[in-house]
Amino acid sequence: MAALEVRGLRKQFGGVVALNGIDLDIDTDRVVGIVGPNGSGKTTLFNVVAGVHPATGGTVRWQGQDITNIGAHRIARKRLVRTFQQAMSFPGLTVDENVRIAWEQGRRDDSRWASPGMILDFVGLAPLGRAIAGSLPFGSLRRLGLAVALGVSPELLLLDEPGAGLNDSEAQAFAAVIAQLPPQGIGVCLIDHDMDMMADLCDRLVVLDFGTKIAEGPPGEVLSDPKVREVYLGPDKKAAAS
Amino acid sequence: RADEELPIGVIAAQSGSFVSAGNTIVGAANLAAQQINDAGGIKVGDKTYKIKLYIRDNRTDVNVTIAAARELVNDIGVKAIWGTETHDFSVSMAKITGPAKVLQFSGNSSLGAVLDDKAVAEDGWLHYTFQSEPQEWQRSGSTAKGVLSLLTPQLKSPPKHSVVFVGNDATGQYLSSHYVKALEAEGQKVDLVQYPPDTTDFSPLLTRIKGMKPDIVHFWYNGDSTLTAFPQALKLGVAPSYFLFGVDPGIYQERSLKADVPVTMSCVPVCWGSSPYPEVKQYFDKYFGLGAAKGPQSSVSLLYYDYFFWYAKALEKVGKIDDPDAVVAELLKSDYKGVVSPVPLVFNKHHQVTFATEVCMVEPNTSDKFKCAVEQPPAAPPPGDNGG
Amino acid sequence: MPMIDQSAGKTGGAPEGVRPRDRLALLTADNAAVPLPAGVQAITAILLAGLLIALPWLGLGYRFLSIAITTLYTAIGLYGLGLQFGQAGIMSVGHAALMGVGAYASAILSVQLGLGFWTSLPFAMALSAIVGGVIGLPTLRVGGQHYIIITFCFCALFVIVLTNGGTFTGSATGLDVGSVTPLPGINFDKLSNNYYLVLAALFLALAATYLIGISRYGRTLRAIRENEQLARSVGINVDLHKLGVLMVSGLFAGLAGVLQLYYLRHISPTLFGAFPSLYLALMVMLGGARYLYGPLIGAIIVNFLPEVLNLEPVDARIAYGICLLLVILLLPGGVGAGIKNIYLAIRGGLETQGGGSNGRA
Amino acid sequence: MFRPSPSLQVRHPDLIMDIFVQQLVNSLSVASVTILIGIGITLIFGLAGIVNFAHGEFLMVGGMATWFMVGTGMNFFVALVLAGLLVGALGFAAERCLFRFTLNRPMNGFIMSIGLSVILQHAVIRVFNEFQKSITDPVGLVWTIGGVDIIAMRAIVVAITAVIVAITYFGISRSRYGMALRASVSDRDTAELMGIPVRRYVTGVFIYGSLLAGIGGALMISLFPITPFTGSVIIIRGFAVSLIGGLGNVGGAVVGGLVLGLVDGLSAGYGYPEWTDAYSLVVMILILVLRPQGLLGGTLGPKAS
Amino acid sequence: MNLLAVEHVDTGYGPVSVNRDVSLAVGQNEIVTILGPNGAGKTTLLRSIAGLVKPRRGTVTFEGRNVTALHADEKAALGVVMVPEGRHVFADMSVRENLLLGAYCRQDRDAVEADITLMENYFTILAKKRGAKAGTLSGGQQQMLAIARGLMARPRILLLDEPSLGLSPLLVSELQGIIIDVREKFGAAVLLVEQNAGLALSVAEQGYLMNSGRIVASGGIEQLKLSPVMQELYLGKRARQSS
Ligand SMILES: Nc1ncnc2c1ncn2[C@@H]1O[C@H](COP(=O)(O)OP(=O)(O)OP(=O)(O)O)[C@@H](O)[C@H]1O
Ligand SMILES: Nc1ncnc2c1ncn2[C@@H]1O[C@H](COP(=O)(O)OP(=O)(O)OP(=O)(O)O)[C@@H](O)[C@H]1O
Ligand SMILES: [Mg+2]
Ligand SMILES: [Mg+2]
Repeated sequence: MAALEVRGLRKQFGGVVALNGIDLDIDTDRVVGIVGPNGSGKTTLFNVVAGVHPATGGTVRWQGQDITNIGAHRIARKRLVRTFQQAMSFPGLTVDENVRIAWEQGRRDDSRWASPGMILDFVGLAPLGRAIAGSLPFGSLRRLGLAVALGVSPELLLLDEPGAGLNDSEAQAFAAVIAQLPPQGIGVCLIDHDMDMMADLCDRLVVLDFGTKIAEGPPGEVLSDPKVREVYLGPDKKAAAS
Repeated sequence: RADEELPIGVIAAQSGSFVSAGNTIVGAANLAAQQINDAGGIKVGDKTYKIKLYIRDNRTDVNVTIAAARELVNDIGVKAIWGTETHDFSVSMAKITGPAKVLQFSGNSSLGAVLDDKAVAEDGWLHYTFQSEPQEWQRSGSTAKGVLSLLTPQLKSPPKHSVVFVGNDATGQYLSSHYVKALEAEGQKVDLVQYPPDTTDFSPLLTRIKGMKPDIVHFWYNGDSTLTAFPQALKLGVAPSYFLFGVDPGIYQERSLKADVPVTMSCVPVCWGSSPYPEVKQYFDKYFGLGAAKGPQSSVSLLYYDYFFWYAKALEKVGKIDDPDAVVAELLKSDYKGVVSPVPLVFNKHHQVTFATEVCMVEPNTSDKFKCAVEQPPAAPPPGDNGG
Repeated sequence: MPMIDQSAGKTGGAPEGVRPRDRLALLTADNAAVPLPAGVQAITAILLAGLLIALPWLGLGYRFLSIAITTLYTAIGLYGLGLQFGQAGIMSVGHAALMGVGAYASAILSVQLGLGFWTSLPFAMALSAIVGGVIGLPTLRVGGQHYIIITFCFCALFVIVLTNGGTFTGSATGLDVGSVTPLPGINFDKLSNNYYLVLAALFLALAATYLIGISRYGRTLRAIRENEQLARSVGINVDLHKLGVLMVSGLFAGLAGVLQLYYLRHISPTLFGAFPSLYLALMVMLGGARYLYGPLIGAIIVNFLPEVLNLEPVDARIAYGICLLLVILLLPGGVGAGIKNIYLAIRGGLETQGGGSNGRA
Repeated sequence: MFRPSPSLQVRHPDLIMDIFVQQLVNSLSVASVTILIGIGITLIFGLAGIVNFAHGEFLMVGGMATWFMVGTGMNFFVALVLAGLLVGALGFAAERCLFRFTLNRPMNGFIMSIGLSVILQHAVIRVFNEFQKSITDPVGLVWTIGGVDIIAMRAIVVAITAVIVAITYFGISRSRYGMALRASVSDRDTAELMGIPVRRYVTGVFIYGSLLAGIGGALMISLFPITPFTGSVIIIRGFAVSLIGGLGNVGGAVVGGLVLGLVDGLSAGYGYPEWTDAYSLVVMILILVLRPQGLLGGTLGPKAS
Repeated sequence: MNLLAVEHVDTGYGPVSVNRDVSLAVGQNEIVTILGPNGAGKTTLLRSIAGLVKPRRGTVTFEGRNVTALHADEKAALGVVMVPEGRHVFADMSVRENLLLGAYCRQDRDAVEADITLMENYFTILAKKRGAKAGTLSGGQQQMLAIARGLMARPRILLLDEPSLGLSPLLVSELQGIIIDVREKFGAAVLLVEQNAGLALSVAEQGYLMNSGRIVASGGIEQLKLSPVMQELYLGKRARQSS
C-alpha cells in the first residue's frame, strides 16, 4: 500500500473541471514528478490533497487514513507538507524566524533537524538568516519556501515548481538537495516545467492534461510518449527528453 | 497686613464635549470669588481670608477629573471644590473629597439618587458633598404645575395627554422618571419617549410622537438637544403646544425662534432672559459682563454662585477654616437668602435645597412676548415617586 | 571582447553595510524583528522597573501619581491590544468595551453578590476573555478593515446595552464599588499602594508579553499575521489561534478593567464607548504595537502629553493633534520603533566606523 | 424587529399610513447625507486604503463654513458650492501633506486621520466656538401631500444627492477610470506599470471625496444644527455604508446608505426608542459578517499592514 | 542613438544598496538580455528603469531624454513597459479587464480590440478564460496574461522579468517567437531578464552578465557565451546545447 493514495479525485470550480478523477499512488522513498501543460490541474491536485481546497469528489488516503477535506493544518500535522507555486514566506519576519516557526510546529523527538539552522544550511540560506524574508530575491525566496516546508519534518513533500526562477546551475544544485531527501525518508512529489531537472531527478513521472492522467511511468518513457510530446513538450523538444 | 488665602478648587470641563456646561461653573466661581474678595474677603476668627481659586480643566475625562481632585485635595489642600457638571465625575470625585473631608458642591441633581441617609451620615462617603439643585421631585412638581397653568388657558380643551421626550443618558433617565410622575400627579396621561444621546435628526421620533396625538410635548432635559429638536417639531407640526426644559427665554429671543402654537420653557433655576427678580437680573448682567457666553446653560451658573456666599457665611460662623465637620453642620442648620430664590435656601438632611422653577410662556408668533409663572413645589413627592 | 570584472563575488544577495546617508531611512524602518542583545534588554528592564517603583517617592505630587495610575492600567489593556495587533495583526477599535466587560463584571459581582476586588477578578478576566473570543468570531471570515468597523459597532452596542440595562447595570448612571479589599498591612485607599497594585499588574502584563514574544506561541501569532495560508500549511490551526489570542487579549483587558473600576470606584457606560476605544488604538499605534515597551510608551504619551503641553485647553488639543501627526509621519513604526532604531543606528554607526577604519588600515 | 413598544402604539389607525410615508421621506433625506459621505469614503478607502477618520470633520467643516457664509447674508446654494470647494481644497492639502506618506501603512493613515480630526474639531472651536450652529431653513416650505407633511428642504437634499450620485456613478463606470481605480486597489505598483497615474488618482479621489463631504455638510446644516463634534458621529455611519455596500463601489454606497437610513428611520419610528441606535448597529454587524464583500460586491480593500 | 541608456546607476532599498555603477544600453529594435545569479539585482535594475525604484545615482535616458526621476506611470506613457516578475495580475479583475488595463495609455482605442484578438491568438487559453477572474488562472496562465498585458501597451521598449517562469516547455518555445515578434511586428526593443539561459541566448543579440549588483561582463551574445564567468554560472546543458 502506498503512503499516499489518491482515488478518483475530482475538483470543480464552478463550471471548470480542474481535476477529473485522478488516481495516484506515491511512496515516501521516491521522487515522483508531475508534469503537464499550463492549467492541466497540477497545482489544484496539490491544493486538494493538502486541504487548501475541498475536493468535489474522490478520496485522499495518507498512511492508511482518510484525510479528504480535513483541513490544511491537520494535514500538515500529519507530515504531508506542500510548498506554493507563488513563492510564499512570512515576509515581515527574518529568514531564521520563518524556518523556526515551521520547525517548532513539526518538531518531535526524532526530528531530522536539531535546529532551524541546520535546515538553512541544508538549503544554502545560512548566510541570510537575519535578512527579512520580504526583501529576498526571487530565487532565495523559493529556497526559503522549501526550508519552511522541510521545517515541518515532512514525510512527503509536495513541491510546486521549486526550480522556477533558478538558473541552470542553481537548479542543478537545488536538484541535488532534493535528491538527498528520499533516502532520508522524505518522499518528494514535485511539479516543474524544467524537463532536464525532472528527467534527472524523478523516478517516475505523471502527466496530467485537462485534469486527467494521460501518462505515467519512468521519465524516459513518458517524455518520449508522442501524446505527451504533442500536448506538453512541443515538437522540437526531443533532445530535452534524452 | 497681608490677608490669608483660602484655597478653593474648581473642576469643570473647559474642553471636551461638556464645555458649555463646564464653563458656567468657572464663570460663576470667578464672579463670586471676585465679589467676595472685593468686599474684603471672608472674616474667619480674627483673620481675613481672600479666596484663591484653583481652576482645573477636567477635559471631560474622568481620569483627569480624579487626578485634578487628588491634586487639589492632596497637593494643594483646598478646603472645598466646586464641580463637576456630570454625575459620574462628581461621584468618583466624592470618593476622594469624602475621606479628605473636603467640601464638594456639585451641580447635578441626579446625585439625589445616591444621597441617602447612609451616604450623608457622619461616616458616609457623601457627608461632605452637597447637591446644588433642589430635589428632583420638587423641581419636577414645580415645573409641571407651571407648564400646565400657563398652557391650559391657551388650548381649546384642557390638555390631557403629554409626551415627555428625553435624552437617554444618566441625567435624562433620572430626571424624567420624576417628571413623568409629577405630570401624572397633575392628571396627565403620559408617554415617555427616550432618544439616544447625540441624536441630531429627531424627525423619525417626532413623527412617531405626532402619531400619538399628544396635547403637549415636553422636551425634557438637555437644552442643546432641545434646541435641535424643537424647530424640527415645529416644521412637522407635532403637537398643539410645547414645553422646553432648560431653554432660557433669552435664548429663545436671541435665536428669534417663533412658533404658531404656545410654547413654554423653564430655566434652571431662574431665567436670565425674563427674570421676575431684580437681583437675578443684576447677577446676570455682571456674569455676562465678565465675558461668559449666553447659552442655554448660562442660568445654571447662578447655583454655583450662591453657594460661594453661603459657604463663606458658614465659615465665618464656624470661625475656623480647618473644621470641615463644623462647616457641614453649620451649612445644614443655617439658611441663606441668595439670588436664586426669594425665600431663603435651606439644606434638607440629604444635602439638597428647595426652590421653585421659573416657567415662561411665549405668545404664538412672537419671540419676545413672555409670560412667566413661579409655582411652588409640592409639599411631598407624588404617588409612585420615592423622593430623591 | 566581453569585459570581465574579476573582483566581483560569485554569489549575490547579502545586504551591504549601512551607508551613512541612509541613516534616516533606518530610523523609520520597522526593526521589531531584530533582537537586541540580552544585556541591553536586561539593563532597560532594570532601569525601567527601578524608575516605576521609585515613582511615588520622587515627590511629584498626587496629580502626577493619579495620572500615572491611569497610564498604567491603560497600558495593561494596551498590552492585550498590542498582542492581538502587534503580534497577530488583528486591530480592534472596540477594546475599551472589552475592558468594560471586565469592569462591569466585577462591579456587578460586587453589587449583586458582594464579591470584592480579589474574588471577582478571576471571574471578570474570564468573562472578558470569553467575550473577546466571541466578538472575535467574525475575524475568521472578514478582513482587517471590516473587523475594525465591527468592533466599533460592538463597542457602541455595548454602551447601549449598559445604558438600558436597568438596575442590573445601573443604566446610564453606572455602578459604584467600595475600595480594594485590604491585604494584611496594605490599605489600598492610600494612593501609592493603589499605584503599586496597578504596577504589579503591569509587570505581569509586561512579563507575559515578553515571554509570549520570544516563545513559540508568539512566533505562531506572527506567522498568522504575516501569511495565513502559509501558516496553515505548516500545521498552524489559524482559526483557533486567532480566537485564542483575542481571548488572551481579553484577559489583559479584563484585568485592566477591574483595576480601572477600583481606581475610579464608579463606572458608567460612556467610559467604555467608541472614543475611549479609539484612543486605545491610537496609543498602541503611537507607542508601537510590535515593541515590548511600545504600549507603555503610547499610554504615557497620550496621558501625559496634555499635562506637559498645559496650554489653553483648545490649543492643547490642537498641539496634541500636531504632535500625533509628526510622530506618525516621522516614526511610522511608533515611538518604540524610533527609540530602538536610534539605538541600532548608534550601534550600527560604530560598527560601520570600525569597518571603515579597518578598510583603510 | 420593529415591534412597537406597547405603550407607544399609534392609536389612530387613519394616521398609520401617513406616518409611515412620512417616516420614509425622513429616512431618505438623512440617508442622502450619509450616502454623500459614504461615497467619499468608499472612493478614498477603496483606492488608498486609508480609513480617513477626519472625513467626518470635513463634513463638519463644510457645515460650519456654510453656516458662516449664510450668516454673512450669502444665498444658501452659493454657500453650498463654496463649502464644497473649500473642503475639496482641504482634502487636497491633507492628501499632499499627510496621507501621501502613509499609503503603504493604512493603519498609520488611520491614526493620522484621528490626529487630523482632533485638530480640525478644535480649530473650528478656536475660530468660532463649541456651541451648535444652525441656519434657518433656506427654503422654508412644508408640502402637505395627502396628509403627509414633507419638508421641502428634505426633498431638495434628496434631489441634490441623486444628481451627485448619478454624476459620480456614470463618471466612474462609463470611463476607464473605474477600472483603473480597481486595478490600483489590487496592486498599486503594477497599476503604475500599466501607466495608471495612481498618485494623481489618489489625490483626485481625495479632492472629490472631500468635496462631497463639504456639500454633505452644507446639506446637513440645512436640515438640522451641527456642532464641532458632529463629524465624529457621522463618520462611523459613513464607514459602515461603504463597507456594507462594497468597498470602492459607488452603487454600493448608495444601497448601503439607503439600508442604513431606512433601518434608522424605521427603528426610530417603530422600534423601542431607547434602542434606536442599536438596530442599525446590529444590521451593520450582520451584513459585515455575512457578506464581507458588501451587498453589491466590491474589493476587499487593499491589504492592511 | 540608443533607445535606452542606463549610466552609472546605483539602486537600493532603505539601508540596503543593490546595484552599483550599472551602465547598459539598448538600441532601437534590439533584444538585450541581462543574466545573472539569484539576487544579483536584475529585478531591482529593471524596477529602477521602469520607475518603481528611484535610482540613487546615475541617469536613465530614454530616446535621448533624461527620465531618471519619472514615475512608473509617466514612463509607461512614454512606452517603457515592464512585465513584472511573479506575474502580478489584477486578481479580482477579469482576464479581459487585465488586457484592457495593459492598453491604458494607448490613444488608438480602435486598435485595442484587434490587439486583444492578437493576444488571444498568441495564448489561446486567454480566449477561453476571457471572463474569468485573473486570480483563478493557473500559474502559467497568469504568466501568459502578464506577458500579454504588457504587450497590449504596444511599448517602445518592453522590460521582461523572467517571462518563462512557470510556462510549459511548449509555451517557452512559443515565447521565443513572441519576443521576436515584438521586435518585428511592434518595432519595439526588448530588455529581457531570464534564468532560462537557453531562451535568453537564443533570442538576444546583446547580453549583460550581472553579479552582486554590478555588471561583470557584457557584449554580443556569441562572445558572451564564451566568457569564463558565463561558463561557470551556466553549466547547464541547455546553455551548452544552444551554443
Ligand atoms: N480558484 C479557482 N477558481 C476557478 N478556476 C480555477 C481556480 N483554480 C484553478 N482553476 C482552474 O483550474 C485549472 C487548473 O489549474 P491549476 O492551477 O491546477 O493548473 P496547473 O496545472 O498548476 O498549471 P500551471 O502549470 O500553469 O501552474 C485551470 O484552468 C485554472 O484556471
Ligand atoms: N524590497 C526589498 N527590500 C530590501 N532589499 C531588497 C528588496 N528587494 C530586493 N532586495 C535585495 O536586493 C538584492 C537584489 O534583488 P533582486 O530581486 O533585484 O535580484 P535578482 O537578480 O532579480 O534575483 P532573482 O534572479 O532571484 O530574481 C537582493 O539582495 C535582495 O535581498
Ligand atoms: Mg500550477
Ligand atoms: Mg529577479
